[in-house]
Amino acid sequence: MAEINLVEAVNLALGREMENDPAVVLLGEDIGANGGVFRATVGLQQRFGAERVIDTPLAETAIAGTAIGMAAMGLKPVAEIQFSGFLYPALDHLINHAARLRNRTRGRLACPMVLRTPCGGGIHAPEHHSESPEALLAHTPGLRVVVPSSPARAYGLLLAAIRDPDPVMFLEPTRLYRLFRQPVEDDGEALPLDVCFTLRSGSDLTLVSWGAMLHETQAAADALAAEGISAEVIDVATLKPLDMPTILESVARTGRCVIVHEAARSAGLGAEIAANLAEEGLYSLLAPVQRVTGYDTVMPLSRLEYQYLPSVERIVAAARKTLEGS
Amino acid sequence: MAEINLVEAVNLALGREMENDPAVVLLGEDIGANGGVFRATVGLQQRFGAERVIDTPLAETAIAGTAIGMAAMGLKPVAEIQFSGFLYPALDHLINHAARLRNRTRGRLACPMVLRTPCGGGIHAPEHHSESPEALLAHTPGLRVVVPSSPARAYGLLLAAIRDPDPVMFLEPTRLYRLFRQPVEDDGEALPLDVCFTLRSGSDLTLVSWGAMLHETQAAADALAAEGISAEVIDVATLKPLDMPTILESVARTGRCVIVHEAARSAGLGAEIAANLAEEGLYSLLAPVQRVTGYDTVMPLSRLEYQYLPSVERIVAAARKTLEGS
Amino acid sequence: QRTGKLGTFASALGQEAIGVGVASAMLPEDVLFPSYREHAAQLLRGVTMTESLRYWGGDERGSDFAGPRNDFPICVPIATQVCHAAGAAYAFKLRREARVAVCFLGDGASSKGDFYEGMNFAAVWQAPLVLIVSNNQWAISVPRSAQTASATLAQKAIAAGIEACQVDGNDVVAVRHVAQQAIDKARAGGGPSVIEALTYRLGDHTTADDASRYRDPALVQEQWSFEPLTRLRNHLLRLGAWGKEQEEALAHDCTEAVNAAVEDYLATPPPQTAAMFEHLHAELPKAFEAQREMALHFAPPSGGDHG
Amino acid sequence: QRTGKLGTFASALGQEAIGVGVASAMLPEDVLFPSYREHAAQLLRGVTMTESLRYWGGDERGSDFAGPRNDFPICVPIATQVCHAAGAAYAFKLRREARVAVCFLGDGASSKGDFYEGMNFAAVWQAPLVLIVSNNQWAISVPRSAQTASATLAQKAIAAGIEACQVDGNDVVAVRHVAQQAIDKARAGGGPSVIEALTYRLGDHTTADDASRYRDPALVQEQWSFEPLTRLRNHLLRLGAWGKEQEEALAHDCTEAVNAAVEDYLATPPPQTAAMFEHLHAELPKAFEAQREMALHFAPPSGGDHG
Ligand SMILES: Cc1ncc(C[n+]2csc(CCOP(=O)(O)OP(=O)(O)O)c2C)c(N)n1
Ligand SMILES: Cc1ncc(C[n+]2csc(CCOP(=O)(O)OP(=O)(O)O)c2C)c(N)n1
Ligand SMILES: [Mg+2]
Ligand SMILES: [Mg+2]
Repeated sequence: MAEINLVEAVNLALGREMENDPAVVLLGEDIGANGGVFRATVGLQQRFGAERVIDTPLAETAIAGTAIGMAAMGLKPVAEIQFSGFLYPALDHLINHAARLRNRTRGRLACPMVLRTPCGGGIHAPEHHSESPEALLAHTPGLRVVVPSSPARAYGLLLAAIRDPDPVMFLEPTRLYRLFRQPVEDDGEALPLDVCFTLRSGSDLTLVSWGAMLHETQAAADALAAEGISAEVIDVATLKPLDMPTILESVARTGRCVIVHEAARSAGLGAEIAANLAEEGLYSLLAPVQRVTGYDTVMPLSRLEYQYLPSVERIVAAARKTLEGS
Repeated sequence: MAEINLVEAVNLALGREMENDPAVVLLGEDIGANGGVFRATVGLQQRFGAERVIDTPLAETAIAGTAIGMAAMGLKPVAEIQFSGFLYPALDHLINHAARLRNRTRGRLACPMVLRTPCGGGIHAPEHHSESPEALLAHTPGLRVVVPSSPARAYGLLLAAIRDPDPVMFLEPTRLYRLFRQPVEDDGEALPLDVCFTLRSGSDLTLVSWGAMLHETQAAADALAAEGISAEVIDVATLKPLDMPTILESVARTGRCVIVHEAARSAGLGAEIAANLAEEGLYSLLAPVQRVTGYDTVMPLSRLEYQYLPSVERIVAAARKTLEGS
Repeated sequence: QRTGKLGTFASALGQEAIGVGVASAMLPEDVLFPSYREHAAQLLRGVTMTESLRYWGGDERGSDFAGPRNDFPICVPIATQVCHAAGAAYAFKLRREARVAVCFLGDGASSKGDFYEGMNFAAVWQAPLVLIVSNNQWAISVPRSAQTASATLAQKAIAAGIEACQVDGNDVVAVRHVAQQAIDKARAGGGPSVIEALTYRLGDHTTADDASRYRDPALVQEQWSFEPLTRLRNHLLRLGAWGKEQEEALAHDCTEAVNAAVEDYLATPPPQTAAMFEHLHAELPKAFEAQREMALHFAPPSGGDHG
Repeated sequence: QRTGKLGTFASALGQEAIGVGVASAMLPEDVLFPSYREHAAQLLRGVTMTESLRYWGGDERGSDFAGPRNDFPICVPIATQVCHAAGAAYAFKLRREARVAVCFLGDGASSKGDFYEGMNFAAVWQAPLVLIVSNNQWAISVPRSAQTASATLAQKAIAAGIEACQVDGNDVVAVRHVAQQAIDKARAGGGPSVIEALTYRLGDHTTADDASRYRDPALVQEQWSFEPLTRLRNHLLRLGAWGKEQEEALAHDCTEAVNAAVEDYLATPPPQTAAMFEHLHAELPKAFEAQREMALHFAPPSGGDHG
């Protein structure tokens, strides 16, 4: 079984599903001959032709808007937004149309599209290239929001996203694209789009995160283990709809929860998880919930980005805080 | 002192500040001769001329984008987005530019603009006219987000928003535009942009809301009072930055909190408030926090909108829940 | 609105000839992308008056067309439908289907980036798209002259390198003629076109608008002399192809049809609370079941209220 | 990037003449709205090489220009700067200031709605805006031919009803000439213009790109014969206005200047952690003080790391 990294897993899933389903088409900027600025679509235009792997003009609004028209007419477009900071011009079509077409027409028309975009910082990218917009999408009724954190999950979740009959926002952490390899079998097996994955079980506290931040979170769990603290680590993976039962069950056992994300703190998705704990899990909480997040500041340029991103130190400190006086 | 409604208060504040400060200009669709589709700018073009009250072509992206250019060059533009559902094409400029210009240039350039848009449902408006996008804006570092709930606060907060040296998103609840009148003195006095307003003090639980939902929330407080339950009612007013101390102080006294908003539940601003309670107020909570919100569904067309919007009954039921077994 | 039975409504008064001329040149398998004002086109496509009343009355079921199953619902966010239509046209081309996407927009809409971006995509793709710009001279209160400095709206197509023309939008025969040419060309693989149909909005923008605030009624009066139905009637009369009897018969049939549709509409059972959750996704995710339960718990027995 | 001392960088190789020709026609009080590739224009405006290195090295202080205090920073979100420039131009007009907003964008950027909407606003306003479309034939890997079906990019201005022209972007004298005309016209109240400057991207898109993946190096070779500096040199040599000594002196001065700038840049103390909070708002709201404290608490003594 081949050892591949996350961006290769994305490429593998795209190729697999284009083979399976002639309705699948890709569109975006520089995804053809160039194979995508991150190489996620490399080789696919040669394999499936320029009609199914479409290099579009430079216009994100139209990339999202035309994908909606394609999807409504029976294609399964997978649109790529080249960098996270350029997702914003696509939001109008995603919020007002992609998320609503089925509801507006009582199911007569639907929008089985996937929107792929890199997300997150940590690779010293230029300005506007390191955004974490997941909360904007997760707040939007009608959208599914998925963030993979490993090659295997990227492969299985992307297959599921393409096969889903409704719009799925698929955010790919750029920092994980090439960070590590993993054996991934190209078996066409999709993963479920509505469950969290427990990456590590523990009894003292629950660490909840997604995407690239799981890297720091796992490292923090190791550091805590060295101190004899047993941390459970949950990869949320599908941010909307959110699998709270898994998180609540874990916190019911541990009584403590630290939520880690890269996006700005205020009204981030961490708030939604913490809010659910205050509503459904209050009586199992032995200590205040902690959020370790990006600050409510503009994502800084590269020289300060590692001071913006949650660090292992910050996560460990927050974990210790939940254990204080116990 | 004249008794005016909320939309008249907006008009009053705009006129007052245009008098005070020649740098203030208004731009938007149909705000001139037509005086705005909600009449918020009626009479202002006649008073201040078509150069300062600008009827723009139909393009929200450019309305936000040109306002940024005006603001950076020393004007104080107040841009109107005609209806809440048409804010989305402006988000790119708000998130990538308005919110960042000061930070990007280390304060060399700034963006003292206000973006006004009606928000919320309840007036049987057409499709896409009843959105509650506050969380998308509150999640964005660099933006202030304000939602008035009375003519007096609309007047004072809008003056403050225009005078603020940075971008302020000012969301006006359409349902309140003409719902009630209140004596408002045109004294040019601004209200602070970083505090909640306690509309009613109580000892049994704390009801937190903003905008049009305060109408239902106050009615719920009345209903609870009739049952001998004393509810404190807080108008958040400025959603970003959030005045948590006021809310935490109240919940420290009451031990119970119900948060009410019209926007979809997931990752709404109510989650941010509940998350803060789980972090900073956990030990004062005597019962699980309750959120009474719009559902995670598409805002329905008018015939079902009142079943989507939080009702007095739902708020009262949630309040009772926090008091169960006590 | 006034009766409380209908919500805001945008009348097509004065520009009916455009919808009729264009829709009559379409084949059933073509797909219409309507703005909120092209009722004439939708009627010809087979959208029933009852469905229209339901939509404008605040009921999503009004967009579940029994007839043209692939036509898009009315598009309210201005100009966005141009991108959807361009994407649909691409799908037709990719599958080698001889179908055309026909999209309506207004003069105001032609200022929006969606119009430009969508047109540019369709042109690069040489996709079967026909854009009809119904230039009724007003975008609510903003006159055509303040909307753009370009001498015509047709010339905006030059920016995308595609063919365009202007047509008298109040002359149903002329509209039908140019629409047929553009649609045939698109179907034959000739790529997209833009048609600027010149007309005039004789009514208020919508039932929520009062045009007397911003435009001189005298201007509107003048325009009544070009009103398309009168022009068609006179034309047919001159040809001797039309007379008092037909006129009365038609008026009678229309009244009947409208009354029947209104009755149908009023007899429609109110939308049920659960409808909010039925079509959010193909299947309601478990995570939202509790919200559905709550909505049902607090639902009034009557279901939805009147628009 | 390779050295770890600089981040991604977009070179202007092959299109330097456009920036020089345009910026040299501007007055100090005019305002530049640069894309990420118009270093030549920024240099002439007084942005120092050290400042540029700071920006590309990942330090916001690089956009705090000591010289042109009102010039906009480099704009990365493609074409958005067109709207900012149109708004600035409106401010100048409103205040009756004889200033011009000059905005650079690329061929790819001309496909974006922001370009179209901003151009349309400026045209309606007759605002003093000059748009320079540096058509270097490529948008990363997308060739001009796949970007739009329009025969020229200049003709896109017809959609907004404004004047436009094409110019040989590798001929600094020609660029200066047309830019001067457009800027003078704007300053005199004549409204906006669009200039399509034809050139060729001789380098990779950025230091993160490898153009050999998508374009034939042979094509690039051909284009070297039109390289603007060589052309200017030959021109001056023919005029006898240039010689070996000047050439060597210039080369020497440039090397000195670059080395000095690099030293300056490398000597810049790293950005401090608190910088993330300093310019979020004019004054940091109380609500964020705790976050600032936390950032400082976890800050490495060294401050920011290298780009
Ligand atoms: C993106 C967007 N902005 C604003 C509106 C509000 N609005 C509805 S119709 C209209 C004017 C449209 O004018 P035009 O395109 O000429 O079409 P017409 O109404 O004349 O048919 C406006 C501004 C909207 N529906 N969508
Ligand atoms: C809105 C947006 N989308 C995508 C990108 C990524 N990107 C950076 S440069 C570029 C190509 C731009 O081409 P062009 O406008 O011709 O300018 P050039 O790079 O050739 O100078 C792209 C797609 C971006 N910066 N902004
Ligand atoms: Mg119109
Ligand atoms: Mg280019």
